[in-house]
Amino acid sequence: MIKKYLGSRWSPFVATFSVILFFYLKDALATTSVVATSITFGLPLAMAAMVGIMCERTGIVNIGIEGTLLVSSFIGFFVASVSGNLLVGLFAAVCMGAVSGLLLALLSVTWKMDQIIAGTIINILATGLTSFFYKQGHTLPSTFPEIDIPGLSAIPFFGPVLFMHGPLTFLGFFLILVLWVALYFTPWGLRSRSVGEHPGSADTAGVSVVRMRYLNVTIAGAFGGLTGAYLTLELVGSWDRGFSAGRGFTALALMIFGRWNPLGALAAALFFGVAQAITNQLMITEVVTIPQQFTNMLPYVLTILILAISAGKVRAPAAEGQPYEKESA
Amino acid sequence: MKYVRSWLLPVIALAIAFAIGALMMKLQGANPLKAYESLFSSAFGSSAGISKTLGKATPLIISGLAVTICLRAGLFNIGVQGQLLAGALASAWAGYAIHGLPLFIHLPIALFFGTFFGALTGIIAGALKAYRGVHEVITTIMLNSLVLQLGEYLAYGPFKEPGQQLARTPEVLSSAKIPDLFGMPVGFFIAITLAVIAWWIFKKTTSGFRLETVGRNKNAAWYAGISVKRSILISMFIGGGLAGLGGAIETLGVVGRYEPAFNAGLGFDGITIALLGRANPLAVIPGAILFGGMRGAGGSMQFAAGVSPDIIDLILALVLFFVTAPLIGKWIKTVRGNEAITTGGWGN
Amino acid sequence: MKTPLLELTNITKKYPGVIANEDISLTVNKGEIVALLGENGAGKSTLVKAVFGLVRPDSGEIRINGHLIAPGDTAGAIAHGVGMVHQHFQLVPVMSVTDNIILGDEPTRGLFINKRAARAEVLALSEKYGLQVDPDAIVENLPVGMQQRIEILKALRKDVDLLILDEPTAVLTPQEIDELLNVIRNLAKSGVGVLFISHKLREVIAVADRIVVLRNGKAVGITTPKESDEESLAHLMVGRDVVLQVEKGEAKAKEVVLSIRNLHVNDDRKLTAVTGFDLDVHAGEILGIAGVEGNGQRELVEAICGMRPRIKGSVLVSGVETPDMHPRRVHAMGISHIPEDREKHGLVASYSIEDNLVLNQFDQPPFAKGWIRNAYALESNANTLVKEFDIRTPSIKTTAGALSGGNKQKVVVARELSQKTKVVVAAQPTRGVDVGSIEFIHNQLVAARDNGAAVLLVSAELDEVLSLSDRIAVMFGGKIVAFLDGKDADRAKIGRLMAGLSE
Amino acid sequence: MKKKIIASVAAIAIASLGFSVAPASAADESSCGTAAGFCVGLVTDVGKVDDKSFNQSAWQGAKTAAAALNGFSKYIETQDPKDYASNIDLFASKKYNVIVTVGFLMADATAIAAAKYPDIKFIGVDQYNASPATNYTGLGFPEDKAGFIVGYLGGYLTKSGKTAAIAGGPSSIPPVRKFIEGFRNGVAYAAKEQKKKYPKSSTVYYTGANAFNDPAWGASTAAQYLTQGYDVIFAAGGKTGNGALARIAKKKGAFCIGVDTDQWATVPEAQPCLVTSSMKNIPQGVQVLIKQVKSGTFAGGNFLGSVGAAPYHALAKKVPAKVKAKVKALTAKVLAGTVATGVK
Repeated sequence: MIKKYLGSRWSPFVATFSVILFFYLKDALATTSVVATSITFGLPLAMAAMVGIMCERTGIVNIGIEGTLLVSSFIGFFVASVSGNLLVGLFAAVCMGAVSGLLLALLSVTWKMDQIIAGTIINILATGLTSFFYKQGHTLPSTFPEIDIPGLSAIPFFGPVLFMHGPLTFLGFFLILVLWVALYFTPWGLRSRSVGEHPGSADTAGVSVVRMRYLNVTIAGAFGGLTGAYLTLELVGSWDRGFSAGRGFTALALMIFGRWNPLGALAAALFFGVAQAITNQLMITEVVTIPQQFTNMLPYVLTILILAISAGKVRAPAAEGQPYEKESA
Repeated sequence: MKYVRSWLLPVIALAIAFAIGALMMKLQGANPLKAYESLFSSAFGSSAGISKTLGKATPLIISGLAVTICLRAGLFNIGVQGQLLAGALASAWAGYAIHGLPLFIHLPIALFFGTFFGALTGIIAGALKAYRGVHEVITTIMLNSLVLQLGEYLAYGPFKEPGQQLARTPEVLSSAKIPDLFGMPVGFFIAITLAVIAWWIFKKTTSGFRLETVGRNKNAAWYAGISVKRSILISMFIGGGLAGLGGAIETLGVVGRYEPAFNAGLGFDGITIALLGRANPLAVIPGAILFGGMRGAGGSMQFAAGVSPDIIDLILALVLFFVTAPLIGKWIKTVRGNEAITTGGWGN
Repeated sequence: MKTPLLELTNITKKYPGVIANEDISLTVNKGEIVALLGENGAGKSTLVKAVFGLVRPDSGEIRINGHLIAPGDTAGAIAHGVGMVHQHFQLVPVMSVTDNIILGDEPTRGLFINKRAARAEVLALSEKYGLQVDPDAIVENLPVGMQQRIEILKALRKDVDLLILDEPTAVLTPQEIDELLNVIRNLAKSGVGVLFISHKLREVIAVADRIVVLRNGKAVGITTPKESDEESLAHLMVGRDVVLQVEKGEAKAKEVVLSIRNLHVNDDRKLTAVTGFDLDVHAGEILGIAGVEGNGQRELVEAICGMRPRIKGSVLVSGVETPDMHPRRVHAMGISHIPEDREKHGLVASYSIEDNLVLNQFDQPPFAKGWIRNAYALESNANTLVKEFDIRTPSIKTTAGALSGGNKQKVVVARELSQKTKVVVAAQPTRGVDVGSIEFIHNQLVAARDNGAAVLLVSAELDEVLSLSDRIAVMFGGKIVAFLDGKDADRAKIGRLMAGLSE
Repeated sequence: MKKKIIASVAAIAIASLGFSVAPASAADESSCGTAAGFCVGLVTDVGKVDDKSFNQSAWQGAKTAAAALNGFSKYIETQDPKDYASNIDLFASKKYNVIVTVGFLMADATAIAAAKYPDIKFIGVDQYNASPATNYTGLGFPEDKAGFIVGYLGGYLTKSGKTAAIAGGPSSIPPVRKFIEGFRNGVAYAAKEQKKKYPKSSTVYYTGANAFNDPAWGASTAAQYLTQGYDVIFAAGGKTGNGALARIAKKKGAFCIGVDTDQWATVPEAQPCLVTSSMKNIPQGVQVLIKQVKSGTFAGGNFLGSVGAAPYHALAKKVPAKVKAKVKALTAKVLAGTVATGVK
């Protein structure tokens, strides 16, 4: 049993850590930097994937993550720059994300629209609105500063990797863990999953499917808003058209890659982050000179290969994509 | 009566979307009437305008079809963009690298190259789905990026135009260029023909029935002796092939070479159009013409009324919203019976 | 007068084109077992779902212990002490037994589910009612009988005053049914009111204090077991005299058509489900397979029809081996198959009746000429079959999903039996089908036999097997434990065999 | 001094820039085609006119020139590269005197239009006119020189010896490559002068689907450099580069260098680190060419615009006076061509 567990799940981690150790001994600075940067690259993807997971676990397909990121980062940036207060901007971004989630819930739960179409509407509406209303000349008063946790951040390797980030990075990681715990160890999680797997069973147990779906899709939207806020208010510090640059779609793939499990998706996102950071590092050091396009292909090729080899049926929540008809037999 | 309602819905949806768009323009201090007038007169008001609209609609029809066919077979092909790029690149190569052939041989060969490589890109995702159970949404998203990178590499490396600094292939030979017919884009008629053929295949043939049965009930299809795996392979092959052909037509008929920026976004518009047409191959045509016309006339609108072309995205989103949301449908009491369910979860 | 536990007044529920419930009033008192009797489609399920808040009645009042319950308020019904065991199990397949039982009212410690307490609670519950379950098992891996127990435990957990059981006995062995009836009686003794739905007359007479008969959405009679017998209840149920015994002539069994040799098949969990037996079915006979569900019948049928890999052994039609894992080619060799799950395998719900009627021969002449489908042939085929098989539908273009269960099944039966066939494999052919359609389908199976087909009938309904079969094979634990002659088969004996007891 | 003027003009222009309605200047469009009228039309590359990059600079130049000449100016934002020709046609149909096309991708379309409309003058920003047309001038810039100058400055500013460039697009785009390689050689030149052995300046190119358009990628990549001790980073490439600049600004002690325009004005977030920008004076080049049209000296062919380093602004105090002097001296030499950049 333990052996099987090790063989199937933990071996990638063991392998990852041995590789990191090997390179750390060779070049501590660069290795630390690559691992730390892979968190920078991976975290927004992981957070965006959580939006998908929360929705899909209750049976709502959300391909509008990209739109949510775009519109909430836009609002977050503008409110923060107009009000001159980052926290107000953060709050606005989270609210905007929640509103976009609410819209998705309205379209797909109440109106029972095709959920892929609903998500597409959110995406192109977000693109059109943000692009149309964008106005140049606003700047943020500041960005969320990096917090170096005293003491811990001085530890070699682990300090820079784990304890030197902005507040939203810590918050993001924390919330991903919270989501994982909540999903598997709380009544809310049990109910959410049952709504996504077999809404009838939840309904007959007195759990309102509609309320659960509204709640979760809205919270997911708010989480998307936080992701947007992270991108603009902490990571970059500015906003521009097309700001989210496809992260919402990649997140969708990561969600499936991570098998709808928050930790799985986090691992998948960090894997993407590592691949991106390594691609950069190869260019930075110029030790190996292969055409940059090939190093850029790396994460995509690896993802496809890993999925093809590990295969097994990835099982989506069973009731996903279907509106719940309370009165059907 | 039912017939009347079937066109009434999109018309009302358009009207509402335009009204909201007008409001937005007013907010920006522009003149919506002037904007719309220029939008329509430049998209449909002259033969040159119509030609441009149809030219823009051509790749959209084809990529919309590529999505539609896969949707019918129960697959969500987000990879049209990558398949289209593969087709564009392959046809460009065939168009400039093969010499000494007359038009009627060279052009079909170049088109075939595009179709084939598009299909190849599609079938990779199909095979991974059929044999390894890897979800097509992941693989097609990954393949989109992969093809883009590969194209960038080839267009800046082995396929680069000699002496050129940009990443682009040489221009295709005139023997591989799609000629114009009476000032109208020939590609458009190919696209229409393809849409009609696709419609006819689903309506009338056993092959269409096979694919559709798999899309609607995989288990019943298996019970009825339809190979689900083969259907997945076939639909991704055809979807990819169509997308590749679309890329080839753009390359050989419009752009004249492979240059990555010239094909941006076509595949993603195809998804929207396919959804707007609710996976009906014929309904892709008006959707694509609407998109093509509005996108093509954006410049004129800005020229005449000073309205940012971004408003067009907004209006198109609203059209999609009002066509698909059950708001107007309820209001005019359209009964939508027997409608193809376009998508489901990732699980099937 | 004391307030009744449940009081329904003038409940009416209409669906487009159908009146499910019309003006139904009834009461259930504490400690009373009320049976709702009626054929499928009579409106029994709709009525109890209305009580439980899963269906919103158009008019009428529901009072529990005198409290008015708002329409569609499941949580309210639960809060007032209503528990329900559903006909279609409302269990989350991928979750554990414990998770399923505690869903909706989880024991917590702080913010978290107290898994230990939950598990203990399930064990205690299981002990209390004598319904053994494994709290850690994943539901989808359990046999249906076990899933039924979970459903009942789920309902009983909440200290219910009123327990609703919607067709709870459909998947149980006679012995299990007897046990269940005992549980019900004990519950009633402890003061719980029970509303019990069934279309099985014997059970109703055995357990009910009062019997309410529904027909076409109306309550057509209220009686007690003492005042009635099977004949009179059946008459009330169907509104006419029903022939409970299928009329059929003597079987004229001829040569062996279907033979199964040393067949081994695995189930979905890759565990052995069919363990190597031989079986012959002759032309002109109906061989019925009796057995509790989950004893390998489904795997057997699927292996015969080419839908499940055969680990070992072979299936022969007239001495020719049939291919493995190729339902269509098996079909072409003359095996018609009425699948157990018609929604999953038998039909494409969003297709028209016309298309469903040719689902496995759509590319054969006359339905297709080469590549092109022949609309005219499709239509005339559909028109003929709709008439011949009495499929009640507004049009042949109607989607199959819009039909009632009985008519859906008739579409499948029509498709399978209208083709030239040597063997008919009928799996649960009348499950979820109304009495009128059951009779019709039974007659069709007998007619197929009389036309010289070998019929293999698999059914969990012992009555069905008994009334139709010329020979009966009892299946237990993946093996055939006995062959019996259809005429003088004894219920009790078969029941013991089905339960794995020796005679 | 001149640079300062340009910078302040830039700031004012940006402040007054409308975002969706093309503003009309004193004259109006009806005068186009008449003897009295002077109309300047501008077709942007794919993207918006307020892109804080070359579209914006070119429009600023066109607008300023038209206003100075009492003419009229207007722009169209291209949505799809296939619309280049038809957007040019729109201006041509109204008989505009000058049409400015922005971006190297539009070179083909501009050359074709120049042949089609011999009476209209075309200015192609970032383009090379290989045709014999006399009504089409390609406005090119020696980006390698601009890169070399700021690289030289970087070579003196770095303490760790680690300098880097983040390119918002692939190396297949000529201006990007020239900026980057110029920068690299400039750093090396400074190192040689100081007799120090720096590692070769490092570069990361972006080649995703969102070239020039992924600020978050730019920011993350900047973070990767910063954690490895790189202290002078040149961010060259649209919004991607802007993202990198904004990120570097959060790191104490690190210098960042902008590109194209004086990004002190366009990316105010970057002000804490922005020591200079590697500038192409697009507005000035466009203005000069438009004035040539008005005065009748427009001759076609190619025009080499001016480049240089933007002012130090508030970071002037962080640059030692000696270094300032060296840079000033080198700038003159590079621009005059006496110091070769070594970029092909």
